[in-house]
Amino acid sequence: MDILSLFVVVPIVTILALVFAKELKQSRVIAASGMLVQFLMSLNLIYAYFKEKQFNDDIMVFTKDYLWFEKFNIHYAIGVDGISVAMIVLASIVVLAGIFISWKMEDLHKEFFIALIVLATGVFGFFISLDLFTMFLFYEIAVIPMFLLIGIWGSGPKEYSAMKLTLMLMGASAILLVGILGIYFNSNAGGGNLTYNILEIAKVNIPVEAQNLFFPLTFIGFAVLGALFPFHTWSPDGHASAPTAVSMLHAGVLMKLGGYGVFRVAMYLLPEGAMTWSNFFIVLSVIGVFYGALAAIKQTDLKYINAYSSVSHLGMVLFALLMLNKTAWNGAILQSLSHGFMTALFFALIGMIYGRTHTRDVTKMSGLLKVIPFISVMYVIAGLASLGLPGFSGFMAEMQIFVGAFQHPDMFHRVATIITVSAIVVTAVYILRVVGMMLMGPVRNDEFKGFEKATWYERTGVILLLIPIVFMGVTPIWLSDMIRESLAPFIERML
Amino acid sequence: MIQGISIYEILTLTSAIFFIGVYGFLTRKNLITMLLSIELILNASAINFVVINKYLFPDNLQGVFFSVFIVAVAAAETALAVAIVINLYKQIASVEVKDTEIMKY
Amino acid sequence: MDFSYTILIPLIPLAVFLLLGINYNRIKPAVSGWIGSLGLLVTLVLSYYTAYQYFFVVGKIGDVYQSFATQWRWMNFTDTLYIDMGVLIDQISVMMLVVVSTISFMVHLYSRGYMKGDPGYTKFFAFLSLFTFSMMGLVLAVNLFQIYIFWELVGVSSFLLIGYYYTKPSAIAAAKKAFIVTRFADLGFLIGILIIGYYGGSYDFAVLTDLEGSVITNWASTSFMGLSVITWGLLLIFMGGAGKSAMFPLHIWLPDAMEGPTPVSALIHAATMVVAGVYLVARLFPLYYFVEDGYALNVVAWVGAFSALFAAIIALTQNDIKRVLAFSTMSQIGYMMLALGVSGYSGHDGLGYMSSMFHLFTHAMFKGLLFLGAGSIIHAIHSNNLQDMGGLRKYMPITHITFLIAALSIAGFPGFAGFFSKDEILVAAFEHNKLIYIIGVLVAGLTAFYMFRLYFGIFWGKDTKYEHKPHESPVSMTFPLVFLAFMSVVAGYIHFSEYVTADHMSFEAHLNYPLAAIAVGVGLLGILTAFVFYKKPGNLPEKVSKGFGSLYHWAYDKFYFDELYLFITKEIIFKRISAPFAWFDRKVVDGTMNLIGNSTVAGSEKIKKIQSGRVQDYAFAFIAGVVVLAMIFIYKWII
Amino acid sequence: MRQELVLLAVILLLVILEIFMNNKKALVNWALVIFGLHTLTGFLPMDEGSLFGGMYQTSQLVHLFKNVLNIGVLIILLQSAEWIKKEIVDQHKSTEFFIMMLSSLLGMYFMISSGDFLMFYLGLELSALPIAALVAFDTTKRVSAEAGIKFILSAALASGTSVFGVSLIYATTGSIYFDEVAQLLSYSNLSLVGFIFFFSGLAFKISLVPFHFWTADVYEGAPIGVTSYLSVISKGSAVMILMIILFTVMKPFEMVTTSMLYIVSVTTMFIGNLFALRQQNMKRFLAFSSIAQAGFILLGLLSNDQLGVSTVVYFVSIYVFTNLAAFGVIQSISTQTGKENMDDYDGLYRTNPKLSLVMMLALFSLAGIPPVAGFFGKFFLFTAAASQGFYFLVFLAVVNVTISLYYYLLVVRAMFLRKSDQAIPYFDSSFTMKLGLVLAVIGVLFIGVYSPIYEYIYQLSIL
Repeated sequence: MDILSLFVVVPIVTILALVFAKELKQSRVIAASGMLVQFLMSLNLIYAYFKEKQFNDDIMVFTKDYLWFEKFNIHYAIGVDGISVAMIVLASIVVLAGIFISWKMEDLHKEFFIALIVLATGVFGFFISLDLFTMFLFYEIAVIPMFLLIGIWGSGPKEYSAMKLTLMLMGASAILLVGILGIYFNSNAGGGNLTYNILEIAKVNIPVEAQNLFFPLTFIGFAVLGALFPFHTWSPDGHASAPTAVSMLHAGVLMKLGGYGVFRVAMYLLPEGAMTWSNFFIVLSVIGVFYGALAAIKQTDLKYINAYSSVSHLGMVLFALLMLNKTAWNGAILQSLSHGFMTALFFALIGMIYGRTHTRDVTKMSGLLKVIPFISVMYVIAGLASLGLPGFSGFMAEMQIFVGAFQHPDMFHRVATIITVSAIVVTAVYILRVVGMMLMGPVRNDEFKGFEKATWYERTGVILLLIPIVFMGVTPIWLSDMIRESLAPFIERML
Repeated sequence: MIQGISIYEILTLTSAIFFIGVYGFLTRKNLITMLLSIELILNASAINFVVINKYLFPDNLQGVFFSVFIVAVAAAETALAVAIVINLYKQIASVEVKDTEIMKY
Repeated sequence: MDFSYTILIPLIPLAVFLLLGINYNRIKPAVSGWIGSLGLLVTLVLSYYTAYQYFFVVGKIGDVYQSFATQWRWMNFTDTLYIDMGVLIDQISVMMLVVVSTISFMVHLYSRGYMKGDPGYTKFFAFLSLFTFSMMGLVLAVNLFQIYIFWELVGVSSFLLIGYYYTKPSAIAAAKKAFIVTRFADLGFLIGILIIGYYGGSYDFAVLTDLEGSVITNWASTSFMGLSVITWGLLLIFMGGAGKSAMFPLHIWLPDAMEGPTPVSALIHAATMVVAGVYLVARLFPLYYFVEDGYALNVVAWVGAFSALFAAIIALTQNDIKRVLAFSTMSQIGYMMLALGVSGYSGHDGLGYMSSMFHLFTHAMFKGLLFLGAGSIIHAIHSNNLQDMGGLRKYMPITHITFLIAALSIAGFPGFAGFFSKDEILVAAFEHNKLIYIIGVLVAGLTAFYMFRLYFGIFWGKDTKYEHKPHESPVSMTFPLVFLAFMSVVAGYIHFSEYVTADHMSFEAHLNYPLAAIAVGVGLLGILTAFVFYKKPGNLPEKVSKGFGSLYHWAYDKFYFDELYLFITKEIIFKRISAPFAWFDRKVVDGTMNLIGNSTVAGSEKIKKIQSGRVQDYAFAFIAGVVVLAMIFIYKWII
Repeated sequence: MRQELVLLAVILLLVILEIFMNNKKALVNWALVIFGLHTLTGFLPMDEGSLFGGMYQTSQLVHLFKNVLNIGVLIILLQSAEWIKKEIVDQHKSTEFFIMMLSSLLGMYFMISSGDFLMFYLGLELSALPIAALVAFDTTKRVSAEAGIKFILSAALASGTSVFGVSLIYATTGSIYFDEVAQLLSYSNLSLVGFIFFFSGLAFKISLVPFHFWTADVYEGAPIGVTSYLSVISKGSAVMILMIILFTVMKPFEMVTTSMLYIVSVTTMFIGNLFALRQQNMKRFLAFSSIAQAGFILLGLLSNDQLGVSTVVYFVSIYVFTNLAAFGVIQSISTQTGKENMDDYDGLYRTNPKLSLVMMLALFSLAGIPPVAGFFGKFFLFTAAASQGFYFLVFLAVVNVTISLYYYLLVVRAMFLRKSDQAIPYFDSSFTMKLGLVLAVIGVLFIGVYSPIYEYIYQLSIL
């Protein structure tokens, strides 16, 4: 069993073990231990990756390839580069934290953890696969459990949100399917035989008209999951109704599949298409950035605020990807990672606050700093991180994006860039608004006084998420350089 | 092979029979008469087979055999249909089409 | 000579911050106070040592002051653009080291008395250390991005400290305001950095300010709307500086920032952070001076001059002593900007630059002193409204004397530090731009007036009856007062032109007696008027203010700038922009998505009739299907 | 021919047992055992060939397909056994159920391995008539009789039309043997009309729009066992023979068939889905869903090469298991409680978790969600269509997949998301029912991911 397949196998084993769990104690311990193993494996993966890189300069390392469907030349092909390694680490940390956060899941606990881990399986499989078919398969596996997770354990208009989210995402993936088939049937342009293998396809030049036809399909198919502007509306409702851990996983990991897929599939395999369409999609993503931020100002529901800020931040990711240069791409990946950690942290804290105050309406709360200091301080830190304060991960990611975007001297890109940059002020506004209204101020209602302090599992989850944020923010060079060198193949294919 | 009558007349006739059958099937109120219309349709094709066989391809008998089987099958079909109609009649004491519209939409 | 040990100067406060911050509920207050002060003491010693080394031992090679940079790679953007972290030792940075460490240390000592018994004592010292760390990092920055990073950090520590009394709504509002306004300014700063970085090809000060460097030599190669793009960049960067230094029109956050504890106001909003803008311009001075023949520098000059006057006028009318001091701070910083603006580059032309730095230095001393004095007064009578004060000289002599010294110093009374620095500024202004010079003189007079209005109002004037008798503050608070009083006298006798100059070469600066006389005269005039008005309680001030009429009220309401901003944020941003956006998203965008779904369901409702349940209709559809298909293909409707 | 003979023997054996055995309940089990044996014998290898001067011809593919049909029927019988014992045995016609269903299966055999139109016609009728009887089998229910009459009338009309078309084709070619027709057939309006008339007969059995109207009513009225038989076995075999005829006999009409299948599949998918959206009765719901699925199947038929054939056969075999899993759950619930409506399923998971899981797997497979088999089936069908460049059709298809996902999720919602105080209480179904469900689920889970199955089908898919 190779080092990568374990990332899929361990969750499956955990699920099988969970089937036999009787009550909450067992199931949560099983889930936590399984994901802990996953987490350790991911740490080991970084180490192994750096070691491998020293003597092996392939695009992808740890590649394995098993023939699956001979007729369609479908393989179970896996491999990682710096980007996927980083994503895998993100995923493993967030999942583990999510399990800790949902330590007290009462209703149908076993099923909850199973669904959660099925989602995780899909995510890990997606990040390690090199074969479009397998990738797509894992993608759908990752999306579909959301329906149950939101629908059963959610709150508010959960059925509506669950249905909407699932339909929009699966509809997107259906469109994506057309794009993938289009890529597949043009993958023999070089004279070879049809293949789904990304590295193989990257060697051939797909005819330009085909690229122009299939790029938007593929791009939208993925970008809907990345909250591309007109198709982002599933995310506020979905986040608002989802239980804490699910929001964390969803915003923290699942939405990253979008950006990753756009980068790895749409832009890597269809470069000319990307060139043709970039300006159009840049406009959409810039709208998304600014509009998400502005819409967030007025919200009163914490989760809505965060969902809109996610729209804004991930809009920045798409924007950076479309800037088509190394620095901006680097920034996009870093932004995905940092947003993953930050938004997961946010949702975790929101969940804790909600668990105590039983409301998510910021206007109904105040003075939480006095009653639950740990959670509130963490919230302030998360807020500062998310408005791009130096020393936290958000800053360096955004700087990469801005500097990269500034490499385009023409007017269109300049304007787009400046609009995007100005979004950081709006971000500051809505973050500070929440901090001011909810955390500071006098404690208005007395039942707040009796809140229990953060429990050990809550602290563990939060710290787990905080460490990478600070680490990335203080010493960015390791990560950014690891990603930079993985960008080389993209560069030489695009430009 | 009938003197003075070309295949066209007969084919026209059979087509006429066929569509008369269809018309009857679409318009009759009574299940039994609808069955009769079905018979017309089947017979039209039966005649078709025989005539085509005789006029165009006299050297082998495929068409004739086919028509024989059609007749046989038609008989079985009708018998079964009538049985079902009777069963229906036992329950709702009617053989009108309009009484068989519980399941819709 | 290797100055890399100076990296400790920021790192020690950081360590203190982490130590106090992480276990702020485990350390008991007294201890934490000591930890903080000791950490600062070490920093102080290091800074002074560095200053000694630099100015008197190794700094000068030939007669040119060198600059020593030690840097480590922090992040790569492109192959040519990257961020370094490091320490840059040159004239102004060392000077700033001295200022920051001195004031910060004094404030630490002072706070141990001032904040005694406060629930968040430890937190307070943690924040102070955080600020010191950020400020030191800013001062020592080697490139634009590092300065921006620490720029943001001082911003956030100022946010935390203003919002220190986080249960007070006014404090929260002030903190938010300060952060967001400066953040907005920093947006300009950031864009400026991006522009300079893209066209200048580097963020490194050494590269950018190199007189033969690409930026200074061929700034004219690019142009946008009639100006060089570099000039735009510099203007945007100055926008950032103006935001931090509370220049008009981005000044509105500074008065409200006085909601924070008084030591904080002394440290951050008087002595150190607010002069960061001046420091930034000084840091990039060659760019400002050479690019497009100092176009951007002119803007700096006028903004500075106007802010100085504007703030001075408002200061006349305020009653909250801390706000008076805040506006006077703004006005004095305007002075420094003005001085930079009118400065030349080499030799005696660089007088403005030198004097600006000089004034920065002295101002830090006496303004810090003023604030600490105000703090000790507030500490004594628990009010910061001028109306509640009067005749305090009997109760708190030390505060009285030190305050008087500071007031004389800021009023430019001969022999006090402020006199020398201000005189240099006026000389520089006189030599370059008469109009600005006149404004400067006018401001000098106004300053003298409102400072002594304050002084007399507090220590003389009516004998207020206090419910409990005010008493002199403890020694932990009075010692810093005394020390700073001492400094604000002797600081003036430093020959700054020896040490801090635009072209890194010393020159001789002399008092210009006629100009000095004019300035002193105006100052004395101001003092006398204040004496007449406020020495004895009387209704003379009311009469005069009546005389000014609406102008007085405008000034009293700070020319309605807060209201303007409030209108823009609350009315425009929230109601007119954000709310519509939110509505648009829920109703239109989301509505469309829902519409697609609902219309599908509705469609299925529409067509259900065709499944009528009558077998004959089915048969009809069947036959019709056959016929239609036959038609289609016979008449080749498809193919 | 072996399978036909064995099946015939089985039927006769059942007749004899019916005469000599008094314990009918035991007889039901015996029948199951015997048919199980027949299913097993089906897997014995058999070589291709033709009989009766080409009237009957068989290939490995057809043989394989017959096995699939066998398994399907076995599952159906297993699932219906409980219902038979409960209700039919007392009406003293339990064996008739088996005999008729098996003879209909025999008809299917003959139909899919027919070598000329006569054999095809006989097979068609032999498979249709017993089903008509079965549809009306539940003589105590009015809906059953109504469904029966609707089915027999529509079926008669369809076969009449189709045989009329055959007569026209015979007129143009002078032969009814597939291979001769394939050579002699030429494109003319007469043969075109004949072809379309003929096509309508099969379209009726596959229930393509607009020949589908009978489906919903009959599915709803018939006993569930018969419904599942109609939805998988009869539809599957009809698809098989349609494919054979289109790809072998109707070569000259390739252009016509292509565009015709294009139109019909689009209309079928949309109509089926739109009607399925608002169904409450589970049987009716699955009826429309199966119409939509038929629309998807046509995508595979669009590429008339080995790829197309293999994907269609593959999808149909998956579809058999998937639908039978769904119908099995419905049947067990309806047999136990008589409830057939969607909102009766509220909160089913909390009372009967296993059943709900089976149902969910089946629905996900129908909706084409990995990792269950349906995903692979659909993906390959779309691949087949895309291989001919029908990207827009694939796009419409995926739109329909999304719509269909909606109503499949409605059921999942009812079972998992909803909480209901009058939820169906926990019950324990009979062994046979469990066996049937387990078989179906195994198919659903493994046909997809276990790739050799597809590879095997692909090797055989030569017509």
